[in-house]
Amino acid sequence: MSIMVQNLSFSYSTDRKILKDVSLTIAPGEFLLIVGRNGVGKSTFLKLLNGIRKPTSGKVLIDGMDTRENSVASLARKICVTFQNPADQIFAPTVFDEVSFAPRNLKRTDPESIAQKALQLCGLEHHKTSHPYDLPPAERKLLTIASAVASDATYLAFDEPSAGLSSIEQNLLEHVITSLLAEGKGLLVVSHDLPFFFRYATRVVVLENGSLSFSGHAEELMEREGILRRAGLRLPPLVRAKRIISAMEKKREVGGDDVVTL
Amino acid sequence: MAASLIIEHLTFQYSDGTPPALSDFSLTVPTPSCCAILGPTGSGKTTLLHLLVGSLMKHHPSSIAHGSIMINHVRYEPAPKEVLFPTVGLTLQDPYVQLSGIRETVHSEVALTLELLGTEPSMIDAQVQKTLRELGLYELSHRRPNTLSGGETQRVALATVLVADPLLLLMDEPATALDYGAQAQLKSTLRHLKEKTTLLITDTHIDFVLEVADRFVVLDKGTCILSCSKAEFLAHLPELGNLLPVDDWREVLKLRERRSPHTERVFKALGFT
Amino acid sequence: MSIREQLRIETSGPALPFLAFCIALNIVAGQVTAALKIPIYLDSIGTVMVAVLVGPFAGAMAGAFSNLLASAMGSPPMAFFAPVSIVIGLFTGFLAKRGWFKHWYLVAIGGILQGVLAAVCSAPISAYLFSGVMMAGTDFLVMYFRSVGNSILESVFYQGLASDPVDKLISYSMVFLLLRNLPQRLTSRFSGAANLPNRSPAT
Amino acid sequence: MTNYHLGPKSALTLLLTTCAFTLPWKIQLALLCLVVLLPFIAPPLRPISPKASRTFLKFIWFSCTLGAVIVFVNGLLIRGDEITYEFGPIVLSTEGIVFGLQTAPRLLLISFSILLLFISTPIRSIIDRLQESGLPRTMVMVLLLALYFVETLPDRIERIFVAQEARGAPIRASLLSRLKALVTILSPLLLSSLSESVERGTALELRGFLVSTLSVPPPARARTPHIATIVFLCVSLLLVAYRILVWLRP
Repeated sequence: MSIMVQNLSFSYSTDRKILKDVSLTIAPGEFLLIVGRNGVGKSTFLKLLNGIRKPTSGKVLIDGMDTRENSVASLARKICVTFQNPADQIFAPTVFDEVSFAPRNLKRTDPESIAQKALQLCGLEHHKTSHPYDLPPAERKLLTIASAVASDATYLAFDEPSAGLSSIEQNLLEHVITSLLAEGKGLLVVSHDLPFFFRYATRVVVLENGSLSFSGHAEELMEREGILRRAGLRLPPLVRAKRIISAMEKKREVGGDDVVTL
Repeated sequence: MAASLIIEHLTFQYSDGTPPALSDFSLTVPTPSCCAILGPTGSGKTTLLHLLVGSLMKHHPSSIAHGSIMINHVRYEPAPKEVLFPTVGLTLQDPYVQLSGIRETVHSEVALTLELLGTEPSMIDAQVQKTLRELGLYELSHRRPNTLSGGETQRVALATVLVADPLLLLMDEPATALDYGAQAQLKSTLRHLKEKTTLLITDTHIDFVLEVADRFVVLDKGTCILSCSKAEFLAHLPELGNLLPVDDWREVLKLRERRSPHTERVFKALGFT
Repeated sequence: MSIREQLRIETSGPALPFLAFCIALNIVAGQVTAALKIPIYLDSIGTVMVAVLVGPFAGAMAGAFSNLLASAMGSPPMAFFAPVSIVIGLFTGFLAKRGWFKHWYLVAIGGILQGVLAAVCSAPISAYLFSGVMMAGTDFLVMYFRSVGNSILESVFYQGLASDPVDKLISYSMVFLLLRNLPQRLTSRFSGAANLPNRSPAT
Repeated sequence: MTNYHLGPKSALTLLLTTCAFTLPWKIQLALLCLVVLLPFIAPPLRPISPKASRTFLKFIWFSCTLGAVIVFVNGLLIRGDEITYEFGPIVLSTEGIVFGLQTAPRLLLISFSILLLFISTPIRSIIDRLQESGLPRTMVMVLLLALYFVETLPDRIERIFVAQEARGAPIRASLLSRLKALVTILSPLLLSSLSESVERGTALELRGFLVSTLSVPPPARARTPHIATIVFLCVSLLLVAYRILVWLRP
């Protein structure tokens, strides 16, 4: 039971390959963080996972279901992908209708209570009957996360879920992530927000020129400055502070002057 | 130092019966300087900016407001009722809508502002070029606006307002849509800018404004809970955990308390001064 | 109030970008229905929307500009039907002002009336300029009416009567479905906000 | 600004339209053949982009079919005494064919005259010229913004399709489900556009846009008309005059 990506390659046209020979697996209960520069193919990768795009070569297996042989609708029961812009999906006249859209479509038993639980988890219960566009943008973002949770899929994939959230919603997102992981869901997150997500990620992969230039633990990634810079990532302030201090101490030991730049 | 913006006991409530979006808010911003307005979603940051620029009272004439705002020695009670551009400029949170979409090049997009203001056509070109140079956008002059990256769009959006030379520049969450590299570029632009203009920047995070602003205001549900200098703000940082994402910074401040021999220099490198 | 003044009011603030959006929607709506493989065109959905939410003159403007732009973008005959679109915009706008977009049954009747009106307006254009041939499925209907002995104008008109009310009924219903539940925050700055059904208060 | 010979070209469009209503169909047919060749031989009428030339070629193909259908349908449906062609149930009358031949070239000539203008001129320069000749600025802005949306909406629609399909929207199911899915596609499009319109309206206002100050069009630039413009206009006038004379003296 896992997502298996085997030697996946993809291109929209023959002249430029978006993804080249990518392989990885994600099991339920894991949190995979996918990072990389803009336009490197992270969103395309998500579309390949739920079968909206089909691999040029290689394959993607979701709990054994080949994305080339199964419809998007049947794959959606296993993996729910949520894209970056809430405006691309919000359509319903109430928050509750919006969240119960996925469980209804996916023919879940008792979609209402699933939607209710998702709203509770995301702290949107008091907005149940509001129009989604009466919510501030940050809460609308949270609403798309609730919609994904309500799909009750085994794997949930998000594109930049923390973008535009203030601390209140970030705390809620934190709570959502830990609850989902405890429930045994598999999470895939595409994001630039290393300072926020590195605490939860069980594994981080870096996409560079269509292939994985790094795969491992976040702590390891933070040691690889070249990769970080090329992926346009920023270190959490604490890590940066510690770095600066240790660099200064090292210079002091060798007796150099203590001008340090980072 | 002259103050170009003085807000006194400002209270604002929409007519739909929701609690006041701002209550008894006072603020004095010297010119030139940069003031950060921080707080979570719904704390009244955007309301404040739209009140200052005049669009809020214009479109919600039945709302309830008290207090006064003084901009460039003109007093408004309680707030301006017409858009004060070009005295006050405001950039919206989404830079993509700030650009009109009707112009083919960055240069003519920026020029549109002056055309709308009725500037003498012979003056427009030079003024646009000057603004683009100042913001380091000159190379983009002939690019199509909808081919720009997020960071470039944000800076062009800034240019479309700045070209009219506002006395007071308001920016609504300019860093939200940007990745780290673009934020760094915008930061350096704003550091130059605050030497000659009065800037008000809102944000929900502190990382971006920490390196730019001199004065910090924290709002919570329309109430000002902190209004102070950078040093004081840093001292109060640990208490703001439920309003701003400061966990990491709290740890950093703990490091500072250990008083290692180089902490001060470390903090300078991190953006504290 | 003069038409010019009315137009000035109707194109202020958010109405201007919305008008532009609706013109574009008229042109691209066909792509949506084609992608969904639904055999309807919805090529006046934007005109209807803007007429309801902004006003009759804005609706007329949206109609005229949509046809002219479509004509410029590779289907020249569209320009000749600009008058029909103008009538659609005006008529819908006036219906909406009289509260016809508040109840579904009035919307249904309005759609059918609109269809008849559109058939009346487009018949002469279609008959005299195109002799009834539009290169669409409806041509067979025109051919049928002509083969049973009607003149071109009559045949085109009967064909219009047979297909336009259905077409406009669908457009009207679709717009009603879309506009019915908009939050006040989004509509309050449009002059046609009062034309919409009152959103049931949150329970 | 690049000179796109807008004056002469619009005069040509007018001239060809006049021809379509004044000249006999045989001359119109000959003109039509010439008009189809024009973009290949006259530099000012060359398509401005590969897309424009594709549009043109596509329309040539379309108009051949359209012309043939008009002639055939009229031949079939107009009952006449003379029969040109008979094959089983298909009976084409001469009167019908002649009527078709009179209609088709007229329609095609007008269509091509419009198309010629649009494939050889960027639409933005046409709008610029409209502004110079007094179209209110708000209308110019509406037109330009509409063009921008025509360019950007397909992308947005594509993103909505992808997002809704990922949530299991029935976009490939039965006709009834697809009709329901239409609402789930159009609704996000409308909602986001409404909210964007409010934002864009505010943004324009914040940049000094006031409709009241803009209803006055900018002063028109004085231009000396191109010699071709004058020629085309004179010929059109002559044709109209000739037609009226013929009409007065039956």
